[in-house]
Amino acid sequence: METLEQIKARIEAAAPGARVEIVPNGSPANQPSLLLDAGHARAVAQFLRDDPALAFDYASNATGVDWPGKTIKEKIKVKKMVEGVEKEVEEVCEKKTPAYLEAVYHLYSMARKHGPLILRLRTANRADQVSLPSLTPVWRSCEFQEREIFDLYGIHFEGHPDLRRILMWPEFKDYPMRKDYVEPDDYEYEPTPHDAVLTRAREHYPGGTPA
Amino acid sequence: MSGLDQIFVSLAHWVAGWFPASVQPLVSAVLAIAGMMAVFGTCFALTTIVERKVLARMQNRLGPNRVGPFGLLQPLADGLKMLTKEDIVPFSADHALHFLAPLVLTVPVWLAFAVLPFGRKMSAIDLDAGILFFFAIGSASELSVFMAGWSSQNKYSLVGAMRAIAQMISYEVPLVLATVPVLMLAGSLDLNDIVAAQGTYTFGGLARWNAFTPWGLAGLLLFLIAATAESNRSPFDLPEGESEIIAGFLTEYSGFKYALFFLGEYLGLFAVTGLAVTLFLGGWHAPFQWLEWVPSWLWFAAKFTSLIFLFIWVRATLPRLRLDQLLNFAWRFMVPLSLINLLVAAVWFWSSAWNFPVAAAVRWLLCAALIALPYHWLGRVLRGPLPPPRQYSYAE
Amino acid sequence: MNGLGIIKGMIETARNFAGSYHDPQRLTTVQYPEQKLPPVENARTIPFLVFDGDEAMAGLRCTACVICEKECPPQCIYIVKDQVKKPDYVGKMQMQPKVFDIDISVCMSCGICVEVCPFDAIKMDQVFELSTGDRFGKLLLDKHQLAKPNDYFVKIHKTEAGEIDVRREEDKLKAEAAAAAKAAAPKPPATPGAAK
Amino acid sequence: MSAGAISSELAEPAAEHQLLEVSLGPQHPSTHGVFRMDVSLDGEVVVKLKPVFGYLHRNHEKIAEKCSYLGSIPYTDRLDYICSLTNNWAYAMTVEKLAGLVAPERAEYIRVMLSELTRLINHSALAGFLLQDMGALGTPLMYAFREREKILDLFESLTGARMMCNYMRFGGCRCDLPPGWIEQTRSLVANFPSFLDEFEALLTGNEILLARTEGVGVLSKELAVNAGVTGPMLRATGVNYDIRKVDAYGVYGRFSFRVPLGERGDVFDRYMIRILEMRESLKILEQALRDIPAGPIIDPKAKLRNLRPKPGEAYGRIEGPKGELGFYLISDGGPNPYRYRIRPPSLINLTILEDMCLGQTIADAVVILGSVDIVLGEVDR
Repeated sequence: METLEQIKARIEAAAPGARVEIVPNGSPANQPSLLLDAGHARAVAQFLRDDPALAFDYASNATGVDWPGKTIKEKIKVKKMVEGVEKEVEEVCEKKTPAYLEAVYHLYSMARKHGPLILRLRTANRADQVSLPSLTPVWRSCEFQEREIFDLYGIHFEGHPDLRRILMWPEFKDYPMRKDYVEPDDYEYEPTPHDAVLTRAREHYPGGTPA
Repeated sequence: MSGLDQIFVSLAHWVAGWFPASVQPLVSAVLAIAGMMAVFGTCFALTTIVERKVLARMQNRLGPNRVGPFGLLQPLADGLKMLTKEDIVPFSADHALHFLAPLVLTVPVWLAFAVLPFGRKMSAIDLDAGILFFFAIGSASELSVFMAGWSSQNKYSLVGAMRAIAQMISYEVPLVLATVPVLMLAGSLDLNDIVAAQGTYTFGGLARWNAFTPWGLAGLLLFLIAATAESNRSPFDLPEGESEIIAGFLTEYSGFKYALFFLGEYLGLFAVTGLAVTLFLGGWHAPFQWLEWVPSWLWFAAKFTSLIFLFIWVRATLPRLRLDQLLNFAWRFMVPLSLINLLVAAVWFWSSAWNFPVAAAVRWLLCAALIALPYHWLGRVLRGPLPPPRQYSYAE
Repeated sequence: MNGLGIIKGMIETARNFAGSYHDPQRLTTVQYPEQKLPPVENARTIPFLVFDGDEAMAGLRCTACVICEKECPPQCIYIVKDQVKKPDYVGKMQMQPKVFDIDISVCMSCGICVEVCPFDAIKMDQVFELSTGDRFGKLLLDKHQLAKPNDYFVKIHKTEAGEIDVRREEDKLKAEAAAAAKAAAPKPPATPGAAK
Repeated sequence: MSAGAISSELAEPAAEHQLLEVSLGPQHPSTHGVFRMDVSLDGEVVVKLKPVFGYLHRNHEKIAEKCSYLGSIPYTDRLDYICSLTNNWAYAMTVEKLAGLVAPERAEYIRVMLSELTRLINHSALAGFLLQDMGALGTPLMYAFREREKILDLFESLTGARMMCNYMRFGGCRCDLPPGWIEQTRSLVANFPSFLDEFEALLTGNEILLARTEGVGVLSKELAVNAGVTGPMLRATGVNYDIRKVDAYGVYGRFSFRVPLGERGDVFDRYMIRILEMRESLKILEQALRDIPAGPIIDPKAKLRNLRPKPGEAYGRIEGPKGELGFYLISDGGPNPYRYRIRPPSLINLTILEDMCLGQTIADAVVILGSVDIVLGEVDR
């Protein structure tokens, strides 16, 4: 399998205007991934599958990941006029990392039998613009997995043949796998409440748990 | 010899003797009915436990052995359980039909036992058209199955009932056609005459049962296959195919109605097995001449239990057929084969003059070939063109 | 459809039918309440607390370090520390649990508490008849119900218990030797600047 | 009398309102767990089939995000609860990739042996369940379970539990083989082929079985690859893709074994491929038992308790009995994984259930579902 850079170059050649970035991977598993822009994702996927040299005909895994923005406190040197004297002052300023939802695809080639090529698609933000192009028309194996990402994360996949909830019941409103999901307080009587459960038990049964 | 053999007949006469002459026929009829219901009632109870134990032994487990010694009181326990179980009737069900279905199944099946000869001079009614009576009664079970399926207002029951109707009707034809050669050669519809026709012994002392003739053997196999289909047993238990349509027409039945359905099904099996013994295995005759001293009803019981064991054995082994395969098997294989069996019986009757040893062997082989070739050819036609044999390649 | 395959299958079931009467390989049923399978040494059902000596609460090895409570995946262990300290087998003063509950209706017998316990205080039992009449309460075992003597632990897990006992003996001997050496050696003269 | 002929005969186009809407499951004897299929029947022939999941969904992935790396291992037993050891191995391997740990030789051999024993359990149990769906009342299933019991006893004597083994750790295994375990395994492997011969004698030649499975649920090569079908189902269509050969993970590279490939990809091929794969697994077991080295069974550097791998991600996959079982872990340096994703082979193999069942009768749909080999613990997570 060619290195990621060669693949990146060939993708940009094949799909003009597609912005492709290489996202490094810190763990010793050295599996860096390719970040695609949502617009050309379907065209790039089509190319990856149909190109005889690459032949990624098998999308093994489609995963949703939730990246809520983090506020990072950074110390940066800044020149500031302090009592008329030009001085270097360290200043703490908060920088918010961009918040987005992400769909990660692991592609393999059954014909060439070569290793994982990881694609990442990111939504604009976590609130309203949460739509991505669906890759099910290219690889049928993403059908149920994209439905699960929609069900648990809320990424809306356009072009998906049958986008509805797969694991939760249809009337369920929220997206349970997001980091800011609040479990409903569906506390039922537990026979042996103790520790954290004990506190919730007291809220629900101030008069002491029924025997 | 006739003391032990006629023990039940003399017992009945002795008890009937207590009553005035005018009412004696009624009393002997009641005695016959009571005897049959007692014998076949306990036989039903025993068969449920024996079936579970034999099935278990074939699957390397023990089978029920907790209730009573060796589990013999298990049928009692099942009966009590069925009695105490709540009898749930779906709200949208057609209550009258739902209630009547088990009765329509079990009542006619008891009647079928009236004509079967259990021993020498031991058949309840000596009808000269015994077989006709038997098959007329036997076809009532289809009605009850469809009543049960339709009245339960349940999709699975409906599918099960439709399957049951298709299966039972299409297997009634080979069942009857398989008995026609026996009637032809015995020359009468009366079961006692048929048993008597098989009473004589060949030079070697071997009884002249129909099953020892080629057409008789083929007839017996056809009869047994059709009988399994008639009584909804294993390879043909589509009407209550558990793994597909839950319990078919039995889905909405619980409590004693469910037990009644089981009773009806088993009694149907006993009746058809009794008929198979009478037609092909020489009724209550002994297999060898020097074994004539054994009481006749004991021979009937022995053949009867061996056939029941065969049914259980088949149930333990074979998976279920699909509905269209079932019907194709009946119409494209069983019916033509039973018609050819008629031809073979005719050839057997025409060549009955060849009775010195060599000619008898030639006669036997001729008829056997006459039935084996169509069997093989029809089998090939039924399966359609043989798919190329499957070979599995191995990748390193 | 020539029926030979079916006949071959029938012969197979017949062989099993006959075999199940004489071939021990074929009939493997163990009739449970009367016959019981011999317990396997590594088997594990629910945890129990080990105590040395004969008096349960005094000999408890547990020092209420709550590592098992943190590591337990279904969070079914509940510990309240008791400020009263007591010496452990090497004489070091250790805390002890005032309350040590395990909710065996939640425990999934995974054995992680045994792995992470640094004091060999909690081990996996082999009792599996745990059903109780009362659904509530009886399934929360407190430390009195959980505590079992060390020789019970030796009985069910022979090899593991053996190694642990050997190790504890060595530690005890080392500790006594160290204590004896410290007591025997004259108190060193107050070296100047000792309180560095 | 192939299946094609059936559909043309029976399936005259029925008006929409005449279709019989039946929901097979979640309470159904042959859906292998709480799984529902909304089937609309025209007589006996399936016209529309929509699988419905979620009855066993407990959001295993959210629990794992709150649990430490060590704490998730017992939960992986509950994924595909028939093959708990292969689940453990897939998770442990992915964490090793994430944290850069290496398991010692002996541990790798033990892992290969246990996963091949698990494959034997899964394939024999599946053949039994498949025949149960076809109506053979429990006889093949009981023979398969008789053999499975022997293997479960081996697991109990090694890991402590029959099904919920919780045995593998990142960097090796939890405890070493008890004395006499290898001899027991060797005798089991020696007389396992006699069970397979008995099984094949009972079933493979059986005309009714051939009639019920030949030409039923045919799956084409291209559709299988595109739909991400993996495992015996894929190899039954003839695609040569076995992750033990492709990735050669663990020490599989040292064993010589072959990968059986089917031809037509119908239910009979899937049944037959699993039987042949069992014979290959026995070969691997013999070789592993012959040259298992002595030595430590866990990497001393592996910290059990608060393992904090460097921020990054890793995707590890193994050839589970049901297909490619993958784990995708993202770590942000904390003790709990930031994202913990499982690639469930059972769920993805169900993508083409409807394509296989259209035009077949309801009895076939049940048999096709049986041949797909799903376990709802893994489908619903």
